Amino acid sequence: MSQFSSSPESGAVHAGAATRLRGLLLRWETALVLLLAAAIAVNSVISPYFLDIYNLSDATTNFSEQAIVALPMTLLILVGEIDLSVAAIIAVVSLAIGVCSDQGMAPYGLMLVGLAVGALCGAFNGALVAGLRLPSIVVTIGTMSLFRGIAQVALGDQAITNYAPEFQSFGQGYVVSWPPVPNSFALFLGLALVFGVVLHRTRYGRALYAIGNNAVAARFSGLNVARTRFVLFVMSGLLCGLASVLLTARIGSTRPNIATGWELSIVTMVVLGGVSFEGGKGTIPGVVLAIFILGTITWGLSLVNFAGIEISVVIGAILIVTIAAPLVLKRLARRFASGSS
Amino acid sequence: MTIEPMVDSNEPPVLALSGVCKRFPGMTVLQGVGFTLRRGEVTALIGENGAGKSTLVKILTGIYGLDEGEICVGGQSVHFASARAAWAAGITAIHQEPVMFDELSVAENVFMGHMSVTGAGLVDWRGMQDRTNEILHLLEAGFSATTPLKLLGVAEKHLVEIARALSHDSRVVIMDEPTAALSTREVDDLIRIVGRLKAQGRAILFISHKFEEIFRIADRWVCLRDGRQVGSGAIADVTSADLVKLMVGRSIGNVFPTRETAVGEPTLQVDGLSNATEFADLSFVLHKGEILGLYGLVGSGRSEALQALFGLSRPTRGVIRIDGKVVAIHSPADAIAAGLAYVPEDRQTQGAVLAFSIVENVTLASLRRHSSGAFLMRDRETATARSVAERFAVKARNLDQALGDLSGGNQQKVVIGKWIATNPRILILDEPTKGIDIGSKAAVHAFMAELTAAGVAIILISSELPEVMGMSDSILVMHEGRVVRRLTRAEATPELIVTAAAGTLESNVA
Amino acid sequence: MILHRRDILRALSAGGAAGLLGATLPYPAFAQQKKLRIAMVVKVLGITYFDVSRHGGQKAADELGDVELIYTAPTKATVEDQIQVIDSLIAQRVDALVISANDANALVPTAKKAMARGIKVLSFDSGIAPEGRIMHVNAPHDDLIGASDVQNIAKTLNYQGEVAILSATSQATNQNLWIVKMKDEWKKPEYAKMPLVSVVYGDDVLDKSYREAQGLFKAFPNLRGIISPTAVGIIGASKAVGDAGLTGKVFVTGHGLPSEVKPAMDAGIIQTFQLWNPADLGYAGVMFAGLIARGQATGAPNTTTHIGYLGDMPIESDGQTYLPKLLVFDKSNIDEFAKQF
Amino acid sequence: MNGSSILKRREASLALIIVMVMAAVGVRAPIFLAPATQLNVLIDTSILFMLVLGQTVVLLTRGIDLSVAANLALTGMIVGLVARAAPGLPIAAVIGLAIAVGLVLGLINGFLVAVVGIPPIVATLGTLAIYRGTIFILDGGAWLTQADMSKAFLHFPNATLLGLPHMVWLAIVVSIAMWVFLNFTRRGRMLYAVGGNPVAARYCGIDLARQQLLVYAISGMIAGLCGYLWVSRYGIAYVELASGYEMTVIAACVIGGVSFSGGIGTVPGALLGGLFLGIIANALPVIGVSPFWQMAISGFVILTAVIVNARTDKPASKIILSEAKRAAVGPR
Repeated sequence: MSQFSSSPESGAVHAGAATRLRGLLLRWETALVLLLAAAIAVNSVISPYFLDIYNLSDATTNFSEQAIVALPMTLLILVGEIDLSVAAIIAVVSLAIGVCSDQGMAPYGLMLVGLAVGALCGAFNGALVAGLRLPSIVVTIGTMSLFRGIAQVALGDQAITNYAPEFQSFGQGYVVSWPPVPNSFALFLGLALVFGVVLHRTRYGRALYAIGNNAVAARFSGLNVARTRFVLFVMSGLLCGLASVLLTARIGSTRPNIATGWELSIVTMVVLGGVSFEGGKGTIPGVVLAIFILGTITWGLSLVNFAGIEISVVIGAILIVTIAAPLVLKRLARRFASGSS
Repeated sequence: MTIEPMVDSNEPPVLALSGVCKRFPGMTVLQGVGFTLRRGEVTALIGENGAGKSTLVKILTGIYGLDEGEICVGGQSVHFASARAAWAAGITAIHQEPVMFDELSVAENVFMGHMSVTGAGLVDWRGMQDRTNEILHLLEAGFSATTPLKLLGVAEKHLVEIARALSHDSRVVIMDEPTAALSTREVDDLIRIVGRLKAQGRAILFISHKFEEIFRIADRWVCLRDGRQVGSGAIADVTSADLVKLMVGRSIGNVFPTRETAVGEPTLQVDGLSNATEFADLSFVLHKGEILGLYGLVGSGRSEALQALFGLSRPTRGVIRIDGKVVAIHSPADAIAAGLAYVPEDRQTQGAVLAFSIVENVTLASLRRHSSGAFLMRDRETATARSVAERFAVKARNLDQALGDLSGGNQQKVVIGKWIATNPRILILDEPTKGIDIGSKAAVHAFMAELTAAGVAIILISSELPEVMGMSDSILVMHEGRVVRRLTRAEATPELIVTAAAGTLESNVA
Repeated sequence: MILHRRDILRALSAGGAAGLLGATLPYPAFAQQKKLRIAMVVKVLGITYFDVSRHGGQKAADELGDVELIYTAPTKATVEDQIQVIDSLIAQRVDALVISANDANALVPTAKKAMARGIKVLSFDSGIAPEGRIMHVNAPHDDLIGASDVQNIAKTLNYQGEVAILSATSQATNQNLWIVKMKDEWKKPEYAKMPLVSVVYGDDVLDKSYREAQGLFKAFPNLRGIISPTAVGIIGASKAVGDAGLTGKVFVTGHGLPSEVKPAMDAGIIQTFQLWNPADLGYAGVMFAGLIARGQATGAPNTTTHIGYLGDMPIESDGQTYLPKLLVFDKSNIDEFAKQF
Repeated sequence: MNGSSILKRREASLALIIVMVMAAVGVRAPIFLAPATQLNVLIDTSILFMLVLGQTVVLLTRGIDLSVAANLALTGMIVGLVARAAPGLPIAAVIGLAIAVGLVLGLINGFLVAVVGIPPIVATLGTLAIYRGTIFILDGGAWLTQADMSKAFLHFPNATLLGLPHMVWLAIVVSIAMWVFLNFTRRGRMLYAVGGNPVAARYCGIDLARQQLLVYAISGMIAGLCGYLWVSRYGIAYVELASGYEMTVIAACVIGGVSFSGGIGTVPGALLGGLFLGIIANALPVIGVSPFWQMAISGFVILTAVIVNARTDKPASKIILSEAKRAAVGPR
């Protein structure tokens, strides 16, 4: 360790060396880019239908809603929390939209109801986690049952299906006709940009990293940790609301089992993106890349008619291998270093 | 306390190290360390932070392996593959922060890792508890084997650690800064216990930054600097000045800077600050350029009171005025806005974000000033961090180095720098030099003088009498949540402060 | 700006042909291939019932000649997963889709998209709402099935004793229709001493069906019969009867596969049950799809088409054609059918 | 034993709640309290009891095993396929095979967590997908039904010994074994140490990796055993068998006071958590409440349990001021 030099050259030293942490993340994202490139290449070879603008556009609709929820989930996991109730919130929101739709509410009204109910559910989680200082994994396992349970109780033996075509066009429409960019995908891209800028360029983002790395030190430094956690849960609920509006509109139907199991897919996206459960580590570009990788692989394998469960095996394996690889490499490197000395 | 060590110089040393080397990727942390520990002797291991003391402890307790050299126990060369192997060889350590299990009972904490079993292979709860109670009795502990650990205080937890060492019947007991979190009275108790261990013929390796303690209990000393052993010998043959010189490689003149006491007008007035269980009726006036020392035993409520002042907890009562105006402080953010800054006691968990770079740590408490709108300005951040690093002579490769890679003293400099970056008018320093090396300590003290000269008011919480007395213009002594004595610099004597802090009654600080 | 799906469709049908051709440029051969590709999409993989219908479909494909049959399904019986599967088939530009829907309405947008891209969409077994398909190949008429279910249990119980229904999910279209028809049949005077006491739902999940049946025994101590018009429910109900030691007291009937129900019949818990032949459903579905895709049939209401061994099948005014016959199984014929499916 | 009265009080209050629920259901439908019904509840909950205990040891080490239900389903399928191929296989061999397969699957989790160092939630999320998928790959998604299984295979779980079905006996044996293991063996106590304070455990010479391997192995073996029981009890094996059941298991642990932050949890607590969910699941159909309520109720109960536990867990604030002085300070 050399003495920190206070001479003017130190600027050069500073500019020349990237943060250790950032360097690591950079490598993670490089790996993801390579993985994505590989996935695209393999897909183009195994299926002649892959590189088709309409097909790719269709492919995005199948993950955009989940991807939207992955953004606030990234921030939550970054600060050391988790929201397992996301899929259940989607179900409750869908229920609320359905009930209002049956009352004849206008499409934009339904959208607002969706966002409001989502935010409310998020606020409920947030109040329990931030207010009562309960562990979020337990709280959201509870609300996961509670929210979906409410949907089951309310819907009982019916599904709500008579959605107005104007409302359905939210989920089925396109922002521009050529190239055909579905609304949900465009929204995801826009939100990803906003989340990326906020996380990586603003003081709010810095605060999130600080809380994720050391919540106590962050609190002692004047950051409002509890409020931040609360806001993140509300944000998660809000975007679940948006995702639910898009999903409900896309399939034009509300059933209590809507979006079953999505929480695990969403968490998979975030984890593959390099966000660590220990908190304080991960980037939005990483998560976006992971989403594209998962989307590409899923789509490619479905084009050759792999069953969904076979695709999930592949994804499970990719998840384990990508998380394990750096750990194993690091260990090998250490062994090599100590062996050679 | 007149227990004569039972030294028999014909016996082989209990523990002998020779040529011990340890490397981590990219650096050598220990090189050529060799000394011996003998029955019934206390050997003090001294050195600045980062000198390699902790690494040595980890090697001796089997947490790390060593790259070169030899460890002999009772004349036999040994190799520790795990903590268990070190135990088996009769070496146990009492760590600086108690490493224990809050959810388990005292007996289990004592015997975890080496529980005895009955013939049926089941845990012998009865025997374990009896054994523990015996040892606790020996240590005059006021709790029993079945007490859940979470109900004990820090000093009592240290007793449990000592009981653990005794349960192993260890020949070598390593104490890694056992007094760092203890009050003076508790330190006395500990020293008495060390004396007893000595009388039982155990060899003790005692690590401390406090020369006063070292000269009280140690027979021999070993000094490390930058991973090398730079000297060893009998305590009787050296003075503290000699040791300081060896540790830092240069001599340090006067430990505390001389300050022009130019106390200005009042800036912070606290009136009747209280909460339900921890402190009551804290009132004082702090002037510009003043250093107000706050002395008290651990658990006297001093940190709790000032944390409440800083908005980290809610007081039930009390009025805070800054420059004559009543301010409402409900959160640290309010406190920062009011011109307060608080450097917390526990650097690792409360002060530093170890994964963050120096820059990111320095600007954490003043993000708003380092951004335009919501957007962070990297240039502004770097400029602030550079000025902090230069002012404190922070040792680091560059400003983007993660704080976790720096030594404790340098981490502390950055943490203090973080608060300086908020331009505080009132700075609260909670044990700012706890567990940091002498060089860093001096830098912190010099900096305090510099700040007060610029009109900043400082509240200094410290358990170190010389520090409180050397730095403060006036001193408040707290006991059981209340201020029991107010002293000016001129009035203060160690006896006055210590008796006040101990309270008139026999207090049991749990 | 949000474009309505109708606009997109218009754009597609007008300029879309050119666009599609453009997109296919790298693989022009596929657009000209004459071999017909028909995809059969069922509710979920792994159900024997659908495996049998697949055999029927394959038989039809063989008879049609030069047809490639793609058989696929989601691995979870949810509509979101089914949409994803159908999207991938649309992308592969199959010529026809024969679908058993998890949700009648939710598949409509996807089905419309398929039709807009020139794919013939039919439903079989469980229908898509009329606007989402050309025609639907249905099981025998609901009133026939419903009435026969009630008659089956009445014969077993000799028109005496309390009876309950254990259905699949509460939203299952088919089951709900049959229950309505059962209730119609029940109004007849000969069932006066055989009241219907409860309708419960086992969600087509075995342990839940089992537990619901147990709940029925508790709630209705005088229960004599259970009608379970679902292949999972009938197994769960008869297992519960056997385990509760109620064999001979409580009898089960309903719909099931002979091979799966045979053990319960051998144990005396079931005396008679029924089903149409799922192979016939698959056969008719694929046959219709092939003929329509080749322009040899229109699938329009009020037309009749000759469907191989099933003979002439009329499409009724509701756009549905019904299988002509129902199979009722009892001791006399179970062994023979159990070998088939 | 650990003399923490807080834990005991928590279990007592949970037991009280269970009694109250049973009484309330009993008022509506007296038959629910009949011994036969209660036995049914016990039988129906046996599998949950065992799985909850398996999950408890994992949670004790700050881990989580999301793959239990997938392990159960895969083991069930493998055992079913083997039993179909060799109908004459003695039942002891079948059970041994189930435990062995479960053990292997558990060790895979253990390897990923302990040796490779993947966070447990990620590792078991991955294996959850892989194990389920393997069922599909094994048999192409086909179902195994009673017709594929021998009489002995189907008969075992419900056959009785001293008036209780084997399944209940197995649950009792597993519970006692686990109780002894966690309270009276060194390794069991070490689990509390590892979860309570991993750093301190290391200083005590406890090898964290070995403990982790052990708990995932235990969880896996139990899941494997339950795989056979589930398949034979319901006479069916398919891809989606027990799908999502891991959440029920985890919920039972939460209700039973097992902490996610490690080091806290007891066998009686975990069993009571399982019993609670078992009673709810069985009581609703009996009192004629729509089963749709089940999920909402269990969610509500989980949240209540968490809030109550958090209250009792709060460390008493350090009291520095003596009683008299505090009275003087008091709130205004």
